Amino acid sequence: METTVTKKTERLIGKPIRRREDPRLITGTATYVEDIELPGMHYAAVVRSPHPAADIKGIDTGAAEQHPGVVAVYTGKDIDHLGAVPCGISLPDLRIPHHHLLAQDRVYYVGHPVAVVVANDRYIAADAVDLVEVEYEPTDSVSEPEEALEAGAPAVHAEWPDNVAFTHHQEGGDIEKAFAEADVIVKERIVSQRLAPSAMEPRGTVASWNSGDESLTVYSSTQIPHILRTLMAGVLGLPEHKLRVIAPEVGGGFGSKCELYPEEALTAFIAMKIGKPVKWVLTRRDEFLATIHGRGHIDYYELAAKKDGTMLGLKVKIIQDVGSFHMLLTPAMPTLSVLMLPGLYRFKNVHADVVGVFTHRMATDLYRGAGRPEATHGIERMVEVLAAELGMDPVELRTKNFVPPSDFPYDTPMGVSYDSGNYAAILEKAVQTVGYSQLREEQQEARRQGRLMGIGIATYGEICAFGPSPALPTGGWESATVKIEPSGQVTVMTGVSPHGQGSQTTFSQIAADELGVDIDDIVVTHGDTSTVQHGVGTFGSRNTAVGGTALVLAIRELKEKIETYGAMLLESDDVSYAAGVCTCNKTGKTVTLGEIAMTSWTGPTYPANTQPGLVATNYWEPPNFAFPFGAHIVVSEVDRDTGEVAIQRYLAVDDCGKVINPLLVDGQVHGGVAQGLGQALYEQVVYDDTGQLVTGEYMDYALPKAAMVPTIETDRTETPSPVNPLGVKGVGEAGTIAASPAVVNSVVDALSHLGVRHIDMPLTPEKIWKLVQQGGSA
Amino acid sequence: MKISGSRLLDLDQEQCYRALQDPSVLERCMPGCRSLVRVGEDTYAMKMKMALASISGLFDGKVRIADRNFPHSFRLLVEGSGRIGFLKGDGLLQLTPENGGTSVGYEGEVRVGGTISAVGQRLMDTTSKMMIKRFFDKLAESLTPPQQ
Amino acid sequence: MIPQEFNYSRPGTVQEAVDLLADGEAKVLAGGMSLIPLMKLRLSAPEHVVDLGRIPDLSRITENGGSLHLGALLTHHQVATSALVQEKCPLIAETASHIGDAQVRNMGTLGGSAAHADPAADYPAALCALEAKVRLVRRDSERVVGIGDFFVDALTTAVEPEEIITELILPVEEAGTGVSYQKLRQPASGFAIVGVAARVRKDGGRVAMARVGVTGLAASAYRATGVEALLEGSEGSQADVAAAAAAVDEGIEAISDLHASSDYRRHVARVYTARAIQAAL
Amino acid sequence: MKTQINVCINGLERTDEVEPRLLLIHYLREVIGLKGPHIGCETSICGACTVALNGKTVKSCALLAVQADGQDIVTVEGLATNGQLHPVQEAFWNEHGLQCGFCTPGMLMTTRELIERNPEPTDEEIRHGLEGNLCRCTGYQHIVNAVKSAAAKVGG
Repeated sequence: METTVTKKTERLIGKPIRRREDPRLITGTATYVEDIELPGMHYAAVVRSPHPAADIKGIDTGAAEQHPGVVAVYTGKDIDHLGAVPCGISLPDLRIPHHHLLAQDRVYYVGHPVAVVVANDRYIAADAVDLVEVEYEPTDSVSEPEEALEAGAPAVHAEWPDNVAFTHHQEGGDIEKAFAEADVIVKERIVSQRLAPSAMEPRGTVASWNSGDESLTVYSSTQIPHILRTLMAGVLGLPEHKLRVIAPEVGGGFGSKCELYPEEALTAFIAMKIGKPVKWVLTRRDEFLATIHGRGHIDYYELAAKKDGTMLGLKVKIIQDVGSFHMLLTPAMPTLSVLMLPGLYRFKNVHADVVGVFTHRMATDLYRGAGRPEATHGIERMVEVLAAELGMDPVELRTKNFVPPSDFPYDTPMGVSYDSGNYAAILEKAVQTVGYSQLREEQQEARRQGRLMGIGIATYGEICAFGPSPALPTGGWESATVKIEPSGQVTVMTGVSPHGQGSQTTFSQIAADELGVDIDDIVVTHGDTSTVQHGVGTFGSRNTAVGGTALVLAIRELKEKIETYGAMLLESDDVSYAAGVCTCNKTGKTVTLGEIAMTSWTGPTYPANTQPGLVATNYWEPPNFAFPFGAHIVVSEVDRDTGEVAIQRYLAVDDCGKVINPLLVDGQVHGGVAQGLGQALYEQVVYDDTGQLVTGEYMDYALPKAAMVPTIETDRTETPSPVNPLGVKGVGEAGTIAASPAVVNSVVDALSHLGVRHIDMPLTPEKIWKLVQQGGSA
Repeated sequence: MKISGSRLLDLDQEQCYRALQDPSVLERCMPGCRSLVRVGEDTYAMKMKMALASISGLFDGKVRIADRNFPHSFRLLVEGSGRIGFLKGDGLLQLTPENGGTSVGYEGEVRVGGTISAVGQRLMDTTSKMMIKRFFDKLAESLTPPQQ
Repeated sequence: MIPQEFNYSRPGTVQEAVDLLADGEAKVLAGGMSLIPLMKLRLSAPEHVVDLGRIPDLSRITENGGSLHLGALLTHHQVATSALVQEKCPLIAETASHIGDAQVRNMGTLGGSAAHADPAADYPAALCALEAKVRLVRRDSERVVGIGDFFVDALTTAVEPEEIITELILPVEEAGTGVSYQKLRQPASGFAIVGVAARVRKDGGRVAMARVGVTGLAASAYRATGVEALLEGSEGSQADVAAAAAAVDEGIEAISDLHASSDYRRHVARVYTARAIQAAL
Repeated sequence: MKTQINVCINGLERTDEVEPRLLLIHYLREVIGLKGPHIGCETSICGACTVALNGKTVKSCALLAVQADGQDIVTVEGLATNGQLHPVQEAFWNEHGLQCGFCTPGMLMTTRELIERNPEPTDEEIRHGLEGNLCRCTGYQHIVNAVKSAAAKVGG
């Protein structure tokens, strides 16, 4: 019998192998949503509100409908029977306004979809958008959350005049006692500004209706194909098993594609209505207007400590700018922040109050880090403020307060349990690598010369590898199916839906090692609800930790079956499987995986009580989150004359548990750091005081370019997670979480001798220049 | 966006006051104004083509005069909307005699929305100032008889 | 994002081009780096586009009687990398290398940028410092406009709808002249928050000639004659430069936008003026 | 009113009738069927649509198809020859210079020109040379490494 499985001895886990995804991506042969062409394709384009708040007095679609090539124009009344854009979070006081796919009699933010035109050509659809006449009667709007909370502010939703979307309170320990015992209390208002996630591929959907069997196929640029199917079926009133969702190549998401957006459901609705395939892809301008924004926090911190630096208690009030409607997970963003408020420190007493506020803006929701960057930024800034207050070195202050290695698993006052870590060791490694004490000397010298040099440290702990299930409305497990084809080649189907993470490569490495087969004999597929078993998707740095574990467990189950077949073929009751070969432990006779697979599928006989075929599916439910951690150090210099910041060194030392592919881990860290640095220095979504979005294109929203990002040095420690058999934690969001406080701390440090204690992001040259001026420096 | 400034015109206060409320003068002097038709007490329907080199757009709108206080002050409200967005201006004009002429002080707010606001923010300040300048230039030119 | 429909003409000669423009209704397309994005956003909707992209006469570089004549259709890349331009008029070459990015420099043109007159564009600073002249041609006549009369206001130049820019005329730099273009970049667009172009020549220990052009600060680029006057005749010491640079915003109404307030722009203009002059000295 | 254009795309001659307003990116993607160049913005900032026009990189979403008449176009699909990856492609693969891949076709085209014009670029020159291409995934570090590696390979 011919076999395609070669004996494999080299282990791949831990090796920097180049990605299996790349050949299609570097040759232009990958297929993103926009690349899908179906016969008879039509194009949808959305008419959006230019007003943040207005009553719709009338919509005249006549001219658009009569435009040659236009097949239909739909407005709010055509879709009012369809379900609402879903919010998946429940909180006791959560107010959920009905979020129609198209505006009904009012618009609530600039960019609110008001009508959708459909034409047989995208150019004609664009023309027809201009022909839809909407009569608006603008009303007062409110775009700043703190203003929205003031008495007499315009009500975003008339039924809730206080503009409160939800409140949440959580506490642990005895905060009053902690503050009473404190020698020093430091306070700060810290803002995490709104950001645009800005995946390079804009969102898009292609929908195709088969009227014969009444089934719908939807291609969508999504991170959650299976969940999207459930949600969309609900909104459309379509039986779920008649709906197939495919996430083709997805060009980045960073959380922003973890939703059911109104336009996705509208595209599907239109395809069913007109009986033709429909494509809808956002323009970048629409992307800024109508894709969720991240962050949007105004936080009030109070930190109580002893004179010796022992941190006793932390009080935080979080004001979350919700926007005008909730999207899928909006209310969970600040509640996630709450879980990580203590950072890596041994706080016993923490007190958090959250208020979510409706504003006349696009919704906020998950963007890389989702709630944790805000919390980490807050605590890591507060530690610096305390260090300055006490005149202590920030490294010493942190080290003094870290949760010690002996305390793991460590139950925090916020009710989560940190799985494993050695926080002092990673900071020590970063401090050694960067040459911290020498840098402090250089800083003294720089100051003598009148230069503004700063050294910024940020440590972080991250809650990731989402589930477990009680933490998620979707279920927090993940799935994998492993199938050994008759030829012995391996097909892996994973329920995660990667979009740049390289999981086809890491999962191939895991499967190759677990099964002992050559990596070229493994194919990893994902993202198609009709071929892949139910899955949850990709977000919260969960792919490898949760999806990878499901894969390992499926393979382990399969290996038992392989041995059962091996035993039959070797006519032995004592066999073991390893490295692609089943061996009789008595005779040393062997049979290959290929031979076993062929027998399992084609017979002619099968072992007793054993089904044909080598296929196994596992749904793994994690018992806990995983908690990666790290220490980043930034050296920066501020131009005294202009306030420009130059990052001179960026060192990231991370611990994401066991590393499957160091090349990919570095890539995740680099990308994450660039996004955190983007928040620190450049990026901000700006609505003016009349509610207009004024950063509506890359001409005004500063996404970091290559020359704006420094060389990023990386290093690691490796503390396995006890939560999963792979020992992995997750690294997708780490860089983003660490970078913004590290950068801001370095700039504040550069200005600290001028009396500067805090600067809100982004650190524009003008803002810094003003501080330098006010510092009255010579 | 707040707008304020003043301009000296070579007319006495009363003439100036009348000119600034004369629809035919406004029609001639408002940048891009194609037509101004009276539709009610102190209210005019306006069609305008905003043109700034390559950038241009047609607007349909309204001009309204309010809070008259002859010959000292009045309020001018302008609004227009078109495919590239909308604009809304609300300004108080105050006239004071100065050096034999009249100083026209203006103070108000301009609101802009839609594409022009989302992608043209950095040009807004400059262009509104420019439009006001053009208006007064045109006004000065049309009110002053050409010198021989 | 898709432009509205329009008619398209692509003349092969200047004469054909100005014939097409004679009715004043058509819009000129050079490289398209400013115009096409505006058309896609539908902020610009010309009914007739006249593409100058294939008029060979407009991409010439010639030296003539102490002047360098640069065809309006020269791309930023050509201006930045031409050995002749680098030698004879290094300021314009240096400025060209700061515009946009590699792809924009490959397509964007000198004449197109000048005609668009974006208040934050880089070229205008250099053109002012160079006291450039602009040749404008229409059907039956042509004229040469000095740069001081060329930039009128934001996005507004002396070019009439029926005219095209055929060339920019720049001085061949005298030996011993130092030049520099310095800008504070707006991080998103790469445009200048403030950009300063300086040309300085010293003679016998004193500054014999100083020219300073500024972009980004005002509605249109301008020559900072106050700075020039203070600098000329001085020794060009650090203190002289600082004192001169402080005059850069005199009488100027500074722009304010999302990216920088007018106060900050004024301050940065002074800093960058000093830096550009120092670098040029 | 349609206009006839003749172009040579990745070595193949084409003649098509196009509307003057047809953008080059839509011509390449929808008329020719080359899906490699992508659309990431409309203000010629992101560079995902970068192709080479007569050997020079341009942003094909800020160009009309009629402007390309009579010219030679190379897209990412034309980089590899005879099944052999271009050294720039190979370098991006080896150095993990891409994640979601959406910006990659444009990055590759810009890199090819960058190292042609400057065979031994410094890190700083690379970062400045890539200013016309946005990437949201990689933080650019591995892209810089890839460009250096490609330069070394092409140069050496």
